[in-house]
Amino acid sequence: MSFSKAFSPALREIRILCSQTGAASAGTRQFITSKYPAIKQHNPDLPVLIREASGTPARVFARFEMGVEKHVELDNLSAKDVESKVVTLLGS
Amino acid sequence: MLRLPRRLPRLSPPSSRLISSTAPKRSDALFIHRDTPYNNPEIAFKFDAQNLKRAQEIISHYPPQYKKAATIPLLDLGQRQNKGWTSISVMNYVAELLEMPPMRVYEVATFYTMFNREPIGTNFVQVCTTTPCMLRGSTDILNTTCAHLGGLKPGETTKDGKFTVIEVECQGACSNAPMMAVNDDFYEDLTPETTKKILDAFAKGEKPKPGPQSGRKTSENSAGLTALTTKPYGPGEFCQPEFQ
Amino acid sequence: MMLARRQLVPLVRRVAPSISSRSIASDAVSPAQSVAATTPTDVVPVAVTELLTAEVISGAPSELRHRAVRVYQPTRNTMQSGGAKGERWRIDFDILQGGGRWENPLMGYASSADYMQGARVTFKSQEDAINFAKQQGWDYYVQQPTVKRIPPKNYSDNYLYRPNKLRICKTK
Amino acid sequence: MLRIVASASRPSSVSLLSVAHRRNLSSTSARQADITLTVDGKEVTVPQGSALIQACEAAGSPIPRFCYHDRLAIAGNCRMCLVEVARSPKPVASCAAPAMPGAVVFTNTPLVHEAREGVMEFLLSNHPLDCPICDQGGECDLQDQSIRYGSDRTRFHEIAGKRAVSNKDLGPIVKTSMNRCIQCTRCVRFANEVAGVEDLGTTGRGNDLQIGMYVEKMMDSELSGNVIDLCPVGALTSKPYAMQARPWELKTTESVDVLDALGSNIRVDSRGVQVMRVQPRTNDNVNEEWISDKTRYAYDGLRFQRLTTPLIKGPDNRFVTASWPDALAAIAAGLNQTGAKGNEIKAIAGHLADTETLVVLKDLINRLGSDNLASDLEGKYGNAPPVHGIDVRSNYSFNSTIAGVESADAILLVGTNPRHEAAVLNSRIRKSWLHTDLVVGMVGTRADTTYGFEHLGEDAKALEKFLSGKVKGEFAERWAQAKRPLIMVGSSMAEHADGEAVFGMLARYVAATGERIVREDWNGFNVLQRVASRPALYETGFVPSRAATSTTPKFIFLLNADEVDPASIPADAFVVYQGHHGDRGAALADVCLPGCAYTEKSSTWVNTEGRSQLGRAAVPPPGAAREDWKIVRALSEVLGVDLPYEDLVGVRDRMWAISPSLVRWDGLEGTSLEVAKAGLGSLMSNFYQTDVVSRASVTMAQCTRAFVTREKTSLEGLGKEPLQAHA
Repeated sequence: MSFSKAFSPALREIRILCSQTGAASAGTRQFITSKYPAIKQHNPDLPVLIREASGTPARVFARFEMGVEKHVELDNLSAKDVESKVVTLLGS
Repeated sequence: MLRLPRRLPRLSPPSSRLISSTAPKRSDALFIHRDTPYNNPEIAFKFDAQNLKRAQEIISHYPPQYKKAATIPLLDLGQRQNKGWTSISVMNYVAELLEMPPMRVYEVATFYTMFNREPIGTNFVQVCTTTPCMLRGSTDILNTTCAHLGGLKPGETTKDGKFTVIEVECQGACSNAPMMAVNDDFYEDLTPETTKKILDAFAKGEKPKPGPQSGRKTSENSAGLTALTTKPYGPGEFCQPEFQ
Repeated sequence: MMLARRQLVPLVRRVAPSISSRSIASDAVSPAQSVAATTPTDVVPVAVTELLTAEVISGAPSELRHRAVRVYQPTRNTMQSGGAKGERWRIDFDILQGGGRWENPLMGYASSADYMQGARVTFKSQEDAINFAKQQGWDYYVQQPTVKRIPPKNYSDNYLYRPNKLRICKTK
Repeated sequence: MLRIVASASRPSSVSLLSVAHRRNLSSTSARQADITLTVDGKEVTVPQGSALIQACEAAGSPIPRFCYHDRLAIAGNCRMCLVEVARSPKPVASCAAPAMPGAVVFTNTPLVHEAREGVMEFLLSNHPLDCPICDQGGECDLQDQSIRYGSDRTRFHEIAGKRAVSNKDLGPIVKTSMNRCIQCTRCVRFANEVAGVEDLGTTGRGNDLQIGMYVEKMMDSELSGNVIDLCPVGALTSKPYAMQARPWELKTTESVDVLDALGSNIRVDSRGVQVMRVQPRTNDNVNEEWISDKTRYAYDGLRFQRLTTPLIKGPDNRFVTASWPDALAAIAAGLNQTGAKGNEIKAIAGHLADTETLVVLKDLINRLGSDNLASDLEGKYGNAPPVHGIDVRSNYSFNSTIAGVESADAILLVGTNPRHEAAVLNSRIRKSWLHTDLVVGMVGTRADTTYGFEHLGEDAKALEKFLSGKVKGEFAERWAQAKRPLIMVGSSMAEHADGEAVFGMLARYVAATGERIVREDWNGFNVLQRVASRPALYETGFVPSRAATSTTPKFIFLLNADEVDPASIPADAFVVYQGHHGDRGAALADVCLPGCAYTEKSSTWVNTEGRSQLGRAAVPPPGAAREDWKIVRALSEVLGVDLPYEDLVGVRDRMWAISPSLVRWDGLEGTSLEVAKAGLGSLMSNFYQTDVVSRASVTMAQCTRAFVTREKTSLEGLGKEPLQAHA
């Protein structure tokens, strides 16, 4: 799965939490810079909340219908691993 | 390290309370502005052409951003144009001219006592009652002045609007005490008689000769000269004949 | 989700600059804390000393343990200039929702069912205050003092020459 | 260093947050060197250019003072701060004397005492013996210092009595008792420097010196209440608080203000169940030492028109009091009856909704299958996602930080009037404008700010013209050269037809200027929020989805939403109102649930910078009112929705999972550069298709115009906080 098409309508919100500078979040930040514009382009109405706080472990949350929320830990992952993890999460 | 002396030994407390009997000194005017028919911001004031030119000249003495330094000269100019007193309109106009908040001008105008914030008579009689003048009889002069102008009290204006009398502090003419200033001129070495004469002259619209009224020149010794009484040497008087 | 939350909780509390870990000193070691100890973070955990909690022997009601206290440095009263007592730390209780206070409808007297509403304990330092709260077995949170930044001031600043148009007309 | 500086104890995060700390925020020019002197035998080092009084403070020797104030210019007219300096023949006024290297200062010698006693004797000679009837009693500098330096009887026995000065009318907030004035001129300096009211001054001289306006005038400032705090005696006291309480009866609670989005730090003073007054709390990162009059005086609104018990609208359209279980059951029944499904269930969050409740309510609504999380933005804008988006915090926050405003060298105001939207922030701009070469430009309705600005036009066209560099003038020139340019967009732009165009234009401009406006150490793109709950709304993602925008709601939950347009609520919808005042929102409701006002709950508030701060309950809520998040949590039980938290700690854990910065109270989490740029990118890409000029209307200016008219009513009360953009 790639980010070049719209996600399932069941997906209501993505929340990416990471640190602004922490090394553990480097991959996540790289993921944001590279993939966020694409995600936004194909899902203009999907909220992709990027919430940074220093030292916070990188995670991504996905909220589906009826408030069901799932998340994966992204700490210390490379941008590529982050991508695959996110894909798994969003596809689940 | 330098230390000033310690606490002075206390005097024993007076057995009875001292009640000071000095009259409280009331300011001669309020320090807030109350609108009146003759003094309110609606009354327009503007420098006439001549004063405006002078004002520009005064302002040009100061750096452009420090125009506010011209507040006092401009207020004075305005006071002169406004019949000797500084109305709220004069202050507002000066503030506008100098681009400063009006309150900053009010502060100056209320601080200096020579800005009259109430109208005055045509002749502004300021009798000095500071110590040297007082020792030389200024009390008489003040009483004479007030009585002669129809029983005024200091600070009041005659009914015909010709005279305002106030008591002032030292004007710096102590060597010719007692003195009074009428408008911009000093009348010195006064006696009750000369005072009346001066006031009468002003009442008739004349302007008596300013300066000592006793006949002496400036502040030279009134009892006659005690030094330098001989004729001064002319140029070359005691020189060799060929130089005479 | 529940598990994740439990794992994450201690982290935020250790890392967050202004919130301290909820200390439940009288409980057995809470699961949250044990996880915190094993989770790698760049924050060195505070060495835990064994405290004999006073409440065990003081007879204080156990309800007190469920009420949070705030540890903070009261700011200077802006009505006054004096800075005395400004360095002290204080512990007081959050008010009780509901029955904490009422007014006598006839006389207007204020009454309270909350015996801790007037309690204020003052300490010389933050550590003392925290230690006290721990000893008492109270939940506490610390509010850090704000940093003051008062620039150097000088009387002569009033008379500095300004080359451009004045923006203020100074006065006394 | 000054002691106060050294007491910095919060570990700052290493990102943009620390930038604010690194910057030199002093308003005077930087003076690097430190000097060392001896105060009372103790060596102390202070920055060069400090006043002697600052050095004494740093050495821990308190100096009594009346006229000197840390945040005002030095006047040196009370002479209370006299100290002895070696090799000086006379005592020295420590506020007016510079700290000199190697000086040896004594603050506690007989000479100093005698000098201060002399000063105090003169101050008291004309000061009335009003203490028993004076509101300042108990927190009066003169009272306190006369304990130490005052004589117990006077040596002045003037028959005519003490000086009498007429009281001045400074407006509805400041009560004057001018006999008590000691002419410290703090109020004059505050008005002149901070508030920008140049009408207050001193008239007369010597014994007749008095404070006033000279002409009859009121002090027209939104910060005027601060002179009450500044006055060291009881000459200026609070009119609403007059004769209400004594300071020693009051319980002080340190909390946060919610009447604008600055999150000013306040201290709520309460007695019994009543809030008696609100005082500022010093916090140099937010409000320094000032609060606006609205913050200070809105508290009396907390006593009136309160909802104290749950209400259910009966068949005759009248509210009937109900118990909590009945009210919650009525809501569940209402929800069933309307048959609302999915996005037909709508929540609208108002101005005073706290973060905890927003989080709980969002979870509840989401779990009911809806994404219809609206807010009471002006008109239709609350029902759609905001134009600036909520993905990246820097798109809706005040990124330069409030303290950082002081380091900006050019400010462009777009559709905002900070004087009314954030009065305390406005005083910062004025401070910077006075002390530096700051230039300000404004696009929007011309307004009376307290500093000079260049008006660039009223509409989006004017903005476009400026951004494209077609405007000539001093501001444009200085803007082009500015090292720290700052753009401040009013939040009302998000509630305006031109909003999209304006945000898009600005984002493109910021991107086009490369490193100039948004870079590692400076983010000059700011949105100034003016409503306390909005930053938290956006932070928690409390916005409707695009699909929800077009849905007609059947069940509406109003959370503190009083500004909502009644016409936007369908007649057949079941409406629940939760809030603390029986205002417009409650009138629309079928069921009212009484919540807590901001002085009655310990909750988190996020200010316009994104700084989350913890408010604290000072008094219990009236009647059966309950904490808001608990109400929503209880409702979720009745509706059969399982929420994964039961106590406040649990809610805060959930907040942490939503955005960790929400529970990092008092700290500030910035946005990293790359994310901020991604945010700007999203702003742009949304609007590439937008034809700026055709979208541009002349009405943008109305945003600020409305604020000017609103100003008059801003003190009317808490419940009706009318912060509407345009009519």
